Amino acid sequence: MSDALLSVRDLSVEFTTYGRTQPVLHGVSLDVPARSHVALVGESGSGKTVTMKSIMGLLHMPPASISSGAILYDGRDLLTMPRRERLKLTGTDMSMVFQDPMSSLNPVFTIADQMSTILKYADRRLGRSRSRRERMQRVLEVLAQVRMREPERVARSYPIMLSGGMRQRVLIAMALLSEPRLLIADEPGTALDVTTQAQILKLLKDLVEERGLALLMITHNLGVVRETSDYVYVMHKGVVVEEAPTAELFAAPKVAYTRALIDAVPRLTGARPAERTEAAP
Amino acid sequence: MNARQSPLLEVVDLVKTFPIAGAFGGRAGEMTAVDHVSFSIRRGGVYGLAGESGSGKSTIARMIMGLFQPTGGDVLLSGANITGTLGTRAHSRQVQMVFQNPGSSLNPRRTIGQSIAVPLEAHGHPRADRRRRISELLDMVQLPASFADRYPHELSGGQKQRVAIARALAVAPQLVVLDEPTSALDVSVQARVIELLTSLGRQLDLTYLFISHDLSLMRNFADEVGVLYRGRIVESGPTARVFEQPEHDYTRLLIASVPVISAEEEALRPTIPLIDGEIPTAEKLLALRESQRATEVPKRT
Amino acid sequence: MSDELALPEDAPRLSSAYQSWYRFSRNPTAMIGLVIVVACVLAALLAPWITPYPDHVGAVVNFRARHLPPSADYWFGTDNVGRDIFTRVIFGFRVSLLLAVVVLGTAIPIGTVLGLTAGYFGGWVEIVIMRLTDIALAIPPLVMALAVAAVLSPDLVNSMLAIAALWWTWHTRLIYSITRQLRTREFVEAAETLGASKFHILFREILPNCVSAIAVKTSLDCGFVILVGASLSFLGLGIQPPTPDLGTMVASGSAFLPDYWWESVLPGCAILFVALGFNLLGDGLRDLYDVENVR
Amino acid sequence: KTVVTMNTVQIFGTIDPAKISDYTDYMAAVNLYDGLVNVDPAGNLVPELAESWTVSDDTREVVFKLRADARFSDGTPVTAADVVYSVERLLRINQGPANLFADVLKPGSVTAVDDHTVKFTLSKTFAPFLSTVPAIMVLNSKVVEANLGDDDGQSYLATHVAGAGAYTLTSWDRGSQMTIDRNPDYYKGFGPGPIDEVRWIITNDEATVRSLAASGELTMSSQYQSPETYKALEAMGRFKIVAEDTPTAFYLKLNSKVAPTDDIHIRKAIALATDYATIREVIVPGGELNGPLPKNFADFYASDLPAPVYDIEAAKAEIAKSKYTGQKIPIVLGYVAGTKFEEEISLLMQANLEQIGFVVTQQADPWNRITELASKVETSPAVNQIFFSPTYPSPDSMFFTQYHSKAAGTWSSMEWLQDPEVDKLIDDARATTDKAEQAALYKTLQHRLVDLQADVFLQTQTVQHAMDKCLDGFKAVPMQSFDYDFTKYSWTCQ
Amino acid sequence: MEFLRFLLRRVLWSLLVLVGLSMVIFIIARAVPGDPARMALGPTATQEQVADLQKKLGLDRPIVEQYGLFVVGLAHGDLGRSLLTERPVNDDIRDTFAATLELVLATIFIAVVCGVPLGVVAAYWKDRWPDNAVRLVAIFSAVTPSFFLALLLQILAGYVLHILPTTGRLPPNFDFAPGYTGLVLVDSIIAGRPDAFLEGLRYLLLPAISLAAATMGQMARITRSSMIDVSSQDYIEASRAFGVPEWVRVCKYMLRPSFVPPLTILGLEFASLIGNAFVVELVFAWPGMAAYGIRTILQKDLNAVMGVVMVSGVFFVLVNLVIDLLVGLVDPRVRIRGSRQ
Ligand SMILES: Nc1ncnc2c1ncn2[C@@H]1O[C@H](COP(=O)(O)OP(=O)(O)OP(=O)(O)O)[C@@H](O)[C@H]1O
Ligand SMILES: Nc1ncnc2c1ncn2[C@@H]1O[C@H](COP(=O)(O)OP(=O)(O)OP(=O)(O)O)[C@@H](O)[C@H]1O
Ligand SMILES: [Mg+2]
Ligand SMILES: [Mg+2]
Repeated sequence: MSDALLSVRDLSVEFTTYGRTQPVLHGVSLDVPARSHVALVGESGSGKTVTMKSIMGLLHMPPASISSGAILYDGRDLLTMPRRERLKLTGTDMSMVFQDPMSSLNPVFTIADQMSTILKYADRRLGRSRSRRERMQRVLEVLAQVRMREPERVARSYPIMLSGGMRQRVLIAMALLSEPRLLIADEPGTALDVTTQAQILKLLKDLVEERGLALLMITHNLGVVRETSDYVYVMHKGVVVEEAPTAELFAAPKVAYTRALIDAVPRLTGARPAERTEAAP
Repeated sequence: MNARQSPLLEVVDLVKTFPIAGAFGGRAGEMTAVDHVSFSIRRGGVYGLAGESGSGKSTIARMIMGLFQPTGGDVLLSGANITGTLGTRAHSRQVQMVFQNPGSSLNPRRTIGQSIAVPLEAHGHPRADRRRRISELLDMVQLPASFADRYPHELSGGQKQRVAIARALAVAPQLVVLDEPTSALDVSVQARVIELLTSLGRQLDLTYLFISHDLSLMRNFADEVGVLYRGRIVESGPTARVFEQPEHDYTRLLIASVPVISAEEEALRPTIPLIDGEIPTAEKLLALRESQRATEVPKRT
Repeated sequence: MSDELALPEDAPRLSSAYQSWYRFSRNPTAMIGLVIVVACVLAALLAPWITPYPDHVGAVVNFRARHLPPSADYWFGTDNVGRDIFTRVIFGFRVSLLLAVVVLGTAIPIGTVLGLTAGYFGGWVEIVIMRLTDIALAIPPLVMALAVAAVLSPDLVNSMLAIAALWWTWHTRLIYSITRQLRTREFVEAAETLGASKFHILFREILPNCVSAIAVKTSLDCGFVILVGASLSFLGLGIQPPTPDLGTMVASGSAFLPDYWWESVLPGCAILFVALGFNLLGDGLRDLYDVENVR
Repeated sequence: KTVVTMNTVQIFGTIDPAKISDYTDYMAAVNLYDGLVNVDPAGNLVPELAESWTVSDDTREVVFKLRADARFSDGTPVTAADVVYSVERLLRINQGPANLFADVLKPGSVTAVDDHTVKFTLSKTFAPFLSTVPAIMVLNSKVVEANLGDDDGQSYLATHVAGAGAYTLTSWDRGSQMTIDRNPDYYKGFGPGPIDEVRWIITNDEATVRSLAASGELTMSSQYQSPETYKALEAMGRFKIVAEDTPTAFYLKLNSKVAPTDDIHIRKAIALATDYATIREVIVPGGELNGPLPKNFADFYASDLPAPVYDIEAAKAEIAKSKYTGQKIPIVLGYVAGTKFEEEISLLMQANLEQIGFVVTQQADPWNRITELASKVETSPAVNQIFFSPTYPSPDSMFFTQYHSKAAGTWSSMEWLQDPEVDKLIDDARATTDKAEQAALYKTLQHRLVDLQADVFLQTQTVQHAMDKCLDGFKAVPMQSFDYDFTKYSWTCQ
Repeated sequence: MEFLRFLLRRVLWSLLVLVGLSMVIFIIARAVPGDPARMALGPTATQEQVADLQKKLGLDRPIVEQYGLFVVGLAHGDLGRSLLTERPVNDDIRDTFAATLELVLATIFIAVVCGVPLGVVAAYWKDRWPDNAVRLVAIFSAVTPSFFLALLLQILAGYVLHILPTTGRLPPNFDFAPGYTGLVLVDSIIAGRPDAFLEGLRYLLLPAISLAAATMGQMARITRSSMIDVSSQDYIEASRAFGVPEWVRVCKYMLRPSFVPPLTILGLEFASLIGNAFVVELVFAWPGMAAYGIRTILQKDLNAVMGVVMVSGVFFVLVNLVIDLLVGLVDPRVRIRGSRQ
């Protein structure tokens, strides 16, 4: 999988608090090829968000430190790359969708304001320039792309005027503003109710298919993983314990932890997890 | 429905309207959050209340708890109307609630022990015996007695949820209202909490009103469910029946949207038509159905 | 963020008082504040033994030694009748601290109870209490203080009363706004459903969550109370001479500016010193009480 | 153009002659208005609008002859009708100086005999009447009538001047300054080196006074500066410090109706325990005062009274004679809050009194509270520091207001003296027209008050002004602030 | 429409507060010792004269009736006549209010313009030296009594350095009087008098700084803690991921949502600001309403006291109304309620 767009190699991260150093990631490796939908699962606190933040360069470095490893993007190591170049990539070539649509939008600015600001500075980093009008046009275009029905109205709204599903779409739209090749989504839709969640997942799936995005989705909802992703990494206490194509993983989890995780999921059939495990082939 | 036992809780024709606050605090109108809802729970049963966010689930729970005064309708407990006694001490002895978010339902400035002691104090549990009772309760939810001296921020989400359960059970209520008790937890912790609730229910002969929008969980835990849509119960019945043969379109949409992890489950899900190549929203779907009442639901492939 | 901070279940736990002290003592500004406050309190208590001219608190006049600049004999110089200012400053802590303690000791309970009541019960109770508070807030403090002290006879007790008569408004406002937020928090509702009494909810559930705000406000207030007391003394409605009071010293010394600057500047620095101590201490307390906010 | 810039510590309350009451009010009024007569430093009446006057034998009728050339500042002649109008208006409004004429003049008492002759008919014999006449400022009745409004011209006269004074109002910014300019057509004319313009700057801030002096703007300071400021101004070289004894007396008023000052021995003890020299030399400058009357009233002054002495041993002896002997004697010392020297005097008194067995409570009150406390016997402090200056140039002003039982209940009579003998002496002097007899009565009265030890007679007030070396003319006058009549000043440099 | 109703409700409440205020002050004013009639007439007035004036002023009538008369006057915008200055109180207040207004506005300006950036700096470099420095400055300026600071500044700037005047509003005998708005700084610009502007500024500086320091310290502290709260919000983290430059994040994305607590505090601080203005105006001989107020209280000039307090009450209520509106402007969450979070 060396042709992967994003390739995390043996990443270790530790946090230093109160003078005590606590490792959080132990040699995590994963690959995200273009035009693929990769899921990263694991229980709460297993290190998913830390992995994502390391990739995006969002870790607050005083408490955190990357003790080893490399993050290759398009074959170049993000960690050793000059800061300026890296900044050029984040928010433009690689972008992310935040977990909580309720709190990830600035409540005091309109959607248009927030989105065009992002676009303005993304352009500036890439040495492009666009007039206000053009920027606004692009904003509306992207809002339409995420199937927002009335882009103009949404653009003029403050976040509080939008429903959770709409906000999540706005967040996705923000990530898509400067046509990224890699999209990292941290638990998208978990804060929404099922019907809305289903719509968002469908949207992401379509984006991968239509625009050839590489999508890394972080979640702990195995149902979501199974229904949308192509390939899964399972993480436990900062270690990737298992990786496999989605269908394979669900059909025959190799590691006990994965199995336990799958077993814990309540079933729509109503079978108690324990009973089901016995019934499984 | 099990007719073997008389219902413990009966909710009759419950209505709740809220004023809609306009900008700058004026009253712009009214919205009906709960619209003539009736259901009953048999003694020892688990009644699940499902529905999308904002459909009125918590509002019903809060009316049963006396945190909201119903606009109309009654709440009967063992046949006695408790609408007037809502929020009183006698009421709190019979009905208890575990709140949606374990973090915010514990006072951050009080220790776990102090929090658990609240119902004991309120109901005149002898002071000398409180300490013992607290460890007993903690033990019941499988927490070490030393947790009594900790502050909520020192506990994990699952632990906090268990403390909340212990506190709700402190006065041995008959009915426990669980408002999305696991939504903030991770699957593995969630499974443990549900297990705990099941065993405590059996042990203490509790009746649960279980509120969630996690349908898979509901399928496992409840023995009867009601599906709430915009303040109205659109469908109710024994769990298996509702899940296997959903009658209402909304129920179907809901079940169809649940992400699942196995093929059997998938087979169980009804399919729903895509509108404009998208999964429709509930309103859209119902509007569509309204216009083509007679048409059969096409199966999704 | 708090979940991850759970201690390992079997880690030996230190007593929570010790933990608090540990955290507190590692906060340098808080420690400085504590040291200052303790020093002032001790100085006030031990004044007769640690000051060079303890008799100068009374009616001692020595016109030959008037307006002497600070020197080895008179560390802070002498005042217009030749008394040692240093001695009077140390004794002045007594009155000023007493003033602060008494005023805040009456204003805080009143403000807290009113604020809790208005914030929790809402409705007419809220309207009545909060409008009264607004009215009281709109009265210039000095006018009110002047009036109260003037109706009753001017002495220390009455000037305290006067200041307390308007101080509660700030605390009412503060506690009210916090209570209103807390009222809808789930832990309050939880307590309600558990059958807890209103008293319990107000004072055991809500109040502990206001403590840090009160501590901070109180620490800030100490300096201001001392100042308002000073203004009253200046207008003749406060502490009567020859009893030394820091505020009075600043006010009366200011008549000799700039020639005899030490007569007002040094007592003023003493006020600043106490107020600073209380403030640093208050900030430290805030960090301490913010258990959620451990970083 | 010679300009005198003077600072004054209080704002001008009013310039309406029917309302002026305090020292600052009079300061403006004497320059903006002219009365029938004026007062000289010795307390004698001198002609102003009236060139002469005659008093009937029973003193019940006084006839003033107006100067024929007297003109108001708008050029119209001053007539007897204007005088009548002014008095009637004063009585109607019944504020300010009206109290001086309360029992003496009634509406209709003043009549115009002809254009230049006015007759005052008194309703009873009142010997000091003439000395109160300078307080009557004559209004230009036509101007007032034209601006009457619904309040007898009060609104108009609150901000405008309609008089015959030597100066006219140029600008007045309440709270900061007042400027008056010389009326070149003033009917009496001016002496050499007249002052063309007077600017009062209102500030009680020593620093401002100093900076005004430093920048060369200040010509004359107020009389209330601190010793340091006088020193600093003198050091600048441009100023001379003019100190002058005034007829203002400074007393420790002793309440004769409350403990312990109800005992004459205690009163005597307090007087003996007072360190006059220190007060005068260190705390606040002043002249000797041997009794209730300052020596400026030379004709009436009992010069045979000895000056009070400071003698702690004698004080102890007096206490031994009192009914309070042998115990700690609680006593209240009152003074005006915020006044530095009064606080110092109070401390000095406390130090001395505590030596001889008193337990002192200091009571500093703002002035308005003192006036309130003075209205009741029980609330008047046992000892209180009070300045009193004559409001008209007659000993009567000093005695009646302070010591007559009818005047009880004001801050000036906090002795609560109810002595029939004192009352009788005051009344007799009022009813006598014979000056020698009056003098004898007043001298007896002074002895009586000293024997009673009605007050501790601290000192007379010495006022100090820092004045430009080129400015001359300050002379204390025993009536209000008539000493700031700038027609009496002159600029001596070229 | 919504907005108008909101405004109307707020104004009605404010009126109620003002009515309450007038009652309280009325009672207080009547309770302060000293007979106003006697105070006005001077020491030598006779008992009859005092009674006469009392009657003229209506002081002999029942207090309720007196209050009624006062309210009737107030409704006509007439505060009566001052005993001290013999002028309509309206005129006195008009003359002095402008000076106070100028001082207070300058104070608020300084407090906001210095306090907020300091808070931002401290929050940005939290726990590093700029933060510690700002906290130290903030705590010192918050605890220094404005009265004392006024004295210190007078000594330092006035006597030691001789750079700024220590008392008054304009140089004595300066030939410029603010005419249009009453504010020297504004009027001098309108009148095209740069010299007057400079002088006005020189005189304004010390009093404004003394008055502003405490509020500035508060603003810096509140801004800091509010910024820190906001900085841990997800949306700030999110803007980082989108590559928005640091200064835009801090000065735009963080500052505006953090601005509500400082604004609210400013509204409350306003009450103590007016209180402190009473003292600072005295120290700097600033010809403002507060100094006038103190003088009239001591003289027991009832109408004037009522006038001063009512005007400062209206001012207080107005400022808080404006601040509420500003809060709505800064934070749409306040404007658009109805959906719960
Ligand atoms: N700022 C920090 N300081 C110290 N430890 C941290 C910090 N951030 C994260 N950690 C630690 O890193 C570990 C992994 O956290 P992370 O947020 O990646 O979990 P996660 O898998 O995203 O969980 P969730 O599903 O709850 O979001 C946790 O154990 C946490 O304690
Ligand atoms: N106190 C209140 N005032 C006004 N409206 C309210 C109030 N409480 C609830 N509502 C409204 O009532 C409706 C039902 O809310 P409720 O909290 O019962 O939903 P829910 O089903 O519990 O949703 P969720 O799954 O998100 O918890 C919502 O539209 C909500 O906005
Ligand atoms: Mg995470
Ligand atoms: Mg809910």
